[in-house]
Amino acid sequence: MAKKTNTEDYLRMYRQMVRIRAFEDNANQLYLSAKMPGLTHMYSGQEAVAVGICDALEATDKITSTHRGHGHCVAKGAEFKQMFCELLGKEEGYCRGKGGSMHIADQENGNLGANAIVGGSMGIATGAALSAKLAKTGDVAVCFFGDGATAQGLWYEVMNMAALWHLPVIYACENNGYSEYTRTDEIAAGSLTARAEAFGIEAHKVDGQDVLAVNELTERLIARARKGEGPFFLELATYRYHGHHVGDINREYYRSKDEESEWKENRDPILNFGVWLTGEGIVSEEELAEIRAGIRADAEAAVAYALEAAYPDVSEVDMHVYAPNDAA
Amino acid sequence: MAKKTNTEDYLRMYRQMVRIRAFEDNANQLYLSAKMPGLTHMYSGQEAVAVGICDALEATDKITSTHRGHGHCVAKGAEFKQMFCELLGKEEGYCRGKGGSMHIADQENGNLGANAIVGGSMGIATGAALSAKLAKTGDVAVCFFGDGATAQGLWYEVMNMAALWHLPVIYACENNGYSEYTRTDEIAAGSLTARAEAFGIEAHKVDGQDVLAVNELTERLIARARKGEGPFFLELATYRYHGHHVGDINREYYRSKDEESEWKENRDPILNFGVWLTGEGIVSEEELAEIRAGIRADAEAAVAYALEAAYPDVSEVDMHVYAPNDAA
Amino acid sequence: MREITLSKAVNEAIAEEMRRDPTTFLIGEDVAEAGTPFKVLSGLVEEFGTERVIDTPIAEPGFMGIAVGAALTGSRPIVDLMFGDFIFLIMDQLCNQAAKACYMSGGKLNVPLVLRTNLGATRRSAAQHSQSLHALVAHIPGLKVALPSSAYEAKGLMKTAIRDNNPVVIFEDKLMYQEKALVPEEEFLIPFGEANVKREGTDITLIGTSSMVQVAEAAAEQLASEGISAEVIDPRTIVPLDEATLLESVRKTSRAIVIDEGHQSFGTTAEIASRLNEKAFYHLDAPVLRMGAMDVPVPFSPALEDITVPTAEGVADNARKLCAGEMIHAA
Amino acid sequence: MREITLSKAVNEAIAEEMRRDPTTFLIGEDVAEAGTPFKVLSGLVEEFGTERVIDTPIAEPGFMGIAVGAALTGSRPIVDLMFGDFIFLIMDQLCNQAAKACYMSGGKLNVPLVLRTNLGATRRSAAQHSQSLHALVAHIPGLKVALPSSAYEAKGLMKTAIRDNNPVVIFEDKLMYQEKALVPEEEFLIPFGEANVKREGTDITLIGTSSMVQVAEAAAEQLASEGISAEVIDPRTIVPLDEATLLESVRKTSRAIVIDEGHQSFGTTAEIASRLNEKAFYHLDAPVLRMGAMDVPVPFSPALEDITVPTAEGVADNARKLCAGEMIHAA
Ligand SMILES: Cc1ncc(C[n+]2csc(CCOP(=O)(O)OP(=O)(O)O)c2C)c(N)n1
Ligand SMILES: Cc1ncc(C[n+]2csc(CCOP(=O)(O)OP(=O)(O)O)c2C)c(N)n1
Ligand SMILES: [Mg+2]
Ligand SMILES: [Mg+2]
Repeated sequence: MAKKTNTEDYLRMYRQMVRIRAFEDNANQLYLSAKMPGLTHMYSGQEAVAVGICDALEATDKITSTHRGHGHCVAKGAEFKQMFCELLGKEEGYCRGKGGSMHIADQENGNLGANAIVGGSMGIATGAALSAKLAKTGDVAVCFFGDGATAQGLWYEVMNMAALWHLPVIYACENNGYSEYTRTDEIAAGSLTARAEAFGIEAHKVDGQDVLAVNELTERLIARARKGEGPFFLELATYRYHGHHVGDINREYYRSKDEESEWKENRDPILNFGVWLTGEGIVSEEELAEIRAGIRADAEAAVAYALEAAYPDVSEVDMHVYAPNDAA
Repeated sequence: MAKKTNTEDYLRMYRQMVRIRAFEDNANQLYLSAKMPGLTHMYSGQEAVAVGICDALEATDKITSTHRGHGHCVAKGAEFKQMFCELLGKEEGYCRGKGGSMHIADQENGNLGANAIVGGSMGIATGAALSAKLAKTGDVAVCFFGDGATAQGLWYEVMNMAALWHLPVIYACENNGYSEYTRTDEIAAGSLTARAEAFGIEAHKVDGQDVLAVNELTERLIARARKGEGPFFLELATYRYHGHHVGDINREYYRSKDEESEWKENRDPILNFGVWLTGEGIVSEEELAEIRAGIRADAEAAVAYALEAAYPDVSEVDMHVYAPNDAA
Repeated sequence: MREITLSKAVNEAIAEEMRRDPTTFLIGEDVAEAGTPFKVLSGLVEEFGTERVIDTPIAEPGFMGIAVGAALTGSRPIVDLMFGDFIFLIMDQLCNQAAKACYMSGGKLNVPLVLRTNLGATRRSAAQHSQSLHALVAHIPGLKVALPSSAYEAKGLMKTAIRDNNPVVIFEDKLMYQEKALVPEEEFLIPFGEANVKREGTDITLIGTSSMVQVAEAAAEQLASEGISAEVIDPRTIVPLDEATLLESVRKTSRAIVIDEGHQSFGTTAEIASRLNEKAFYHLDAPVLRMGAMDVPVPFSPALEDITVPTAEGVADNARKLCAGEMIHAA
Repeated sequence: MREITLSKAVNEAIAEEMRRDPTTFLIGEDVAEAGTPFKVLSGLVEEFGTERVIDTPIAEPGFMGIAVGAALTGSRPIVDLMFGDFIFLIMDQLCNQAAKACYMSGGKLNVPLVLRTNLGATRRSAAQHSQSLHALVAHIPGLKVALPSSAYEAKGLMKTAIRDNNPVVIFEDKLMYQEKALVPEEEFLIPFGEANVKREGTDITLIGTSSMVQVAEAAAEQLASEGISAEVIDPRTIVPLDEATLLESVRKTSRAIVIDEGHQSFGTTAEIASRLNEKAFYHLDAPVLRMGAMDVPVPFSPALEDITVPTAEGVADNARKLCAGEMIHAA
């Protein structure tokens, strides 16, 4: 693994990965105990991607997220309480309960929102990069999407423009091997990196389970993107531990238990990073265990809070259809 | 230039190119004399593409065409009379006057229609190839489109599927250097052939002014496509002599007269093929002149016929919205 | 007759038609082994193979375009669009291409294609997975639009759709997939453009589409217990629309409510109400009332979502007022 | 006041607002040097440079998505969509993304974006370049829809649209680009949701949108010479819709015709007629009549195209019948 400069950097990334895992375990539990409305898509297993990338970003940098978006949201700086409130449709949620899991947005931290249209945010991220370029803010935008989303034509349209206009955007494809119940090689011809390269876009493949590798590469590319050397494409090899969504329990018809345990046991981003941190003598396993316990407790407290929190008043139903205009 | 086996093959291609040119000159004249409703897009200059490709096809093979579609239509076997009638909105037109220049279809000769949505037929051609594969007809489909159309996301979506499913479709990109009033390099990043190759599709560049080169390459690829070795991509370098449409007269702000005369004088597909044919001793210039004169006369007769032909009866206005269903 | 779910009814209809006509095929995301996320198509790939039950990448415009091309060349594709909300992605292929090919070619081409998708809120799926967008499609000449309201309807309408020589869009109600109804074992088809009078009545006509047919029936039941006799009609297809049956009813009852799960403004209720007002005006004792979904994106929160859609209580309440001669809108 | 073309009016409105607000920019195909095929934007790139007048590849979903992202992050894009028919290509970005971002985020995000495009047939452009698709957009909550009917309206509505904090779709009438009207030199804006009573009358209300305002006015002129006094109203925006002004007129005249160039079925006329029927029912002497474009794809042939769109003669004819108490539909 590549090196960060100090312990706090390492621990921040470790903490954020654990926070994502803790969030998802609680969300899954809410579903299993029938306390959550609707379905949701777990990010567990992919934590090193969101954390490795978002740790390289400033709060004013923008990201766009997906249906599998809790990880991006946490990594970009969101709080458990407002996130659980949103998942439960409560007024204190990030979107006052109107968005739910698939539409969490946290614009104060630069998260322009999850999206329930696969690929739907590819233009949005590219447009955020255009804004940054026009206003000369120096911000970059990262567009997260899955391997399945590479089939959407929108991606090619916006890559073309991003390349022509040298926009500061990074297309980050989390290749977790599946889109829903289908293996990636059944729905993607040729090579994903070659698709970006065909537009003159520099493309990289990286191990999405290695948070330091992801982070180090992203930092380099972000710095270059800020100087106008973008856009870039990243293909991150990763894996989702749960089913496509929380209700996808019997999945042996499309992937084996062996494959799942191979990833969970040997390629877990949190476990492996912990081993590395202790191996390097940066932190002890006791300290890590304490971090994990603290975060678990936080998450449980946030869940308890959210379960008790109030729903929005019914009068909110027709609010926010339109943003107000300033008085003339 | 590569060789065909006999004189009739050569002359057929020569004739078809001349027929296209004659058609367009007359269509342009109809516009200039205010006898044609609406606008139209001239194919002149690009004849070797349509003819080189369509001469390699059987009548049951399918093509999809574009807003600049008269050339494809003639090359695939259409008659002047019904084409001019269509351009003038007459009942005897290929579409009973309902389609006009931008929607001419001639399904008896396998022309599934021009399309006024740039890129709009990319799925249609691919679907025709799927039909052929499912019904095991051995037919292939050729999708004609311009360089500008490569910006449409739809192309990448259907290329992916065509590649995954080995469909007998050929994507033929007529790169005439411009989309409307914009140079191709301003709107296309990277490389067009690389875009197809990224999906694992074999791609070729060919001189679109050389009818024999186009024809020879197409014949090879068509044969392979029929065997399930498709899809293929062809980028054909060519040039449109007229403006984007007949009304685009003052175009020096986007391309120079010098550039235009360079192509017209030195790279004209008909002139050059004529020179080659006579140079090889296949035919005399007198014979060629006779062919040209005969075709010009045919075209003028067809125009005269179409000008006199009847408009559809107003009762046709709400016919053909739906195809009839067989009695139950 | 046996009771089967709507899901099973659709599955049977497609299987029967695929057996009958070898040019039919299914195409869409996760339609084969997975049988769709709603499991509606389970088992079909086992019978018909992956050549005729075709899994696609997540490329809705692409596979819709491919289906249009296949339909133009001798195939009869059945396109599976996982959520009705994704129809926005394929509008060009559906409305500029499929809908117009027959007309633009002067009748020489035609596009025998079925697009099956769904509608309906109250599933806690939020704004991009809950819309009922049939009115958009109904506005475009060249398309037919079917809205099955039960397993029985779903089977009969699907079979008719597959045999139709034109592009037909069928919106199934996602909340109904597991609901059972009596469906004959023998083959049957339900013709397009023939409304179904679900319940006869004399005081007011309740016209409900899709999910709202049950709402209308529940309201009618409630009203009956109060001495108000409501006629309930399901138009089944909104293009073609069986105006005659609707008009006949309204001329008899002199009052009507149109109930639909699409947004009210510029929606299905507007068209149906307009036709009734235009053509039964002099028989009406009160304005035709529209009850569509609220004109808001569908909210996620259960506390908000449920109030965006018409309910039986709301319908009964309005019916009561109309029958009592009360004015519902300040006029 | 001077007379300028609609084309010039749009150009001025955009130039003024771009001068006023440096976060505005234009994006679309051939908007820069070419100034669009209709030459509406000529000269703007010279003043604002290629950074703010951005030529795109032919990728409508792509640049629409980019505009949505830019609007979410501090810019105020004006998107140029060359033909209204291409709206089918961008429906997902417009209706699933732009329209819903504010609501889905509980008001935290908003999308200040203008989509300028056009409508209108009778230009011999055939089925894919002639549609009037504003009703589709009006059905989706979160979008506003403006339909300017003259150069004056186009300028005032465009300026208001650019300052609005929400996605606004403006449909210009392509046939009107070269038509002149009096437009003040001084700055002015036309507020949304305020209908314009173009002509006062007492016998019948003619509500026309966009291209159909002139048709309604011509009909009114004709009717006046026959002693029938028609009021002509231009709603200007159909979302928001100025119901109050329309209702007031209809309560006065007791008769109305709604005229619009979109397809009649499931279109704009249905919504307006429904609201009038619902809320002015007891004042009406006759059903509100709808006159939309025929429910057919737009045919190319001049012999057919012209009869698909309402004409002044057709409107006058129907108005005469309504005023004479004749029934227009067999009822
Ligand atoms: C446009 C669109 N098509 C289909 C879907 C249904 N759907 C939701 S997630 C998903 C799979 C996405 O796969 P991928 O992009 O690899 O992301 P992952 O779920 O693996 O994180 C599909 C097909 C959707 N939400 N949007
Ligand atoms: C979807 C769509 N966008 C824009 C247009 C307007 N338009 C018509 S032709 C054209 C340029 C097409 O360029 P290219 O594909 O290179 O074909 P060429 O005209 O050079 O033959 C454009 C932008 C259209 N018809 N359809
Ligand atoms: Mg995936
Ligand atoms: Mg070109």
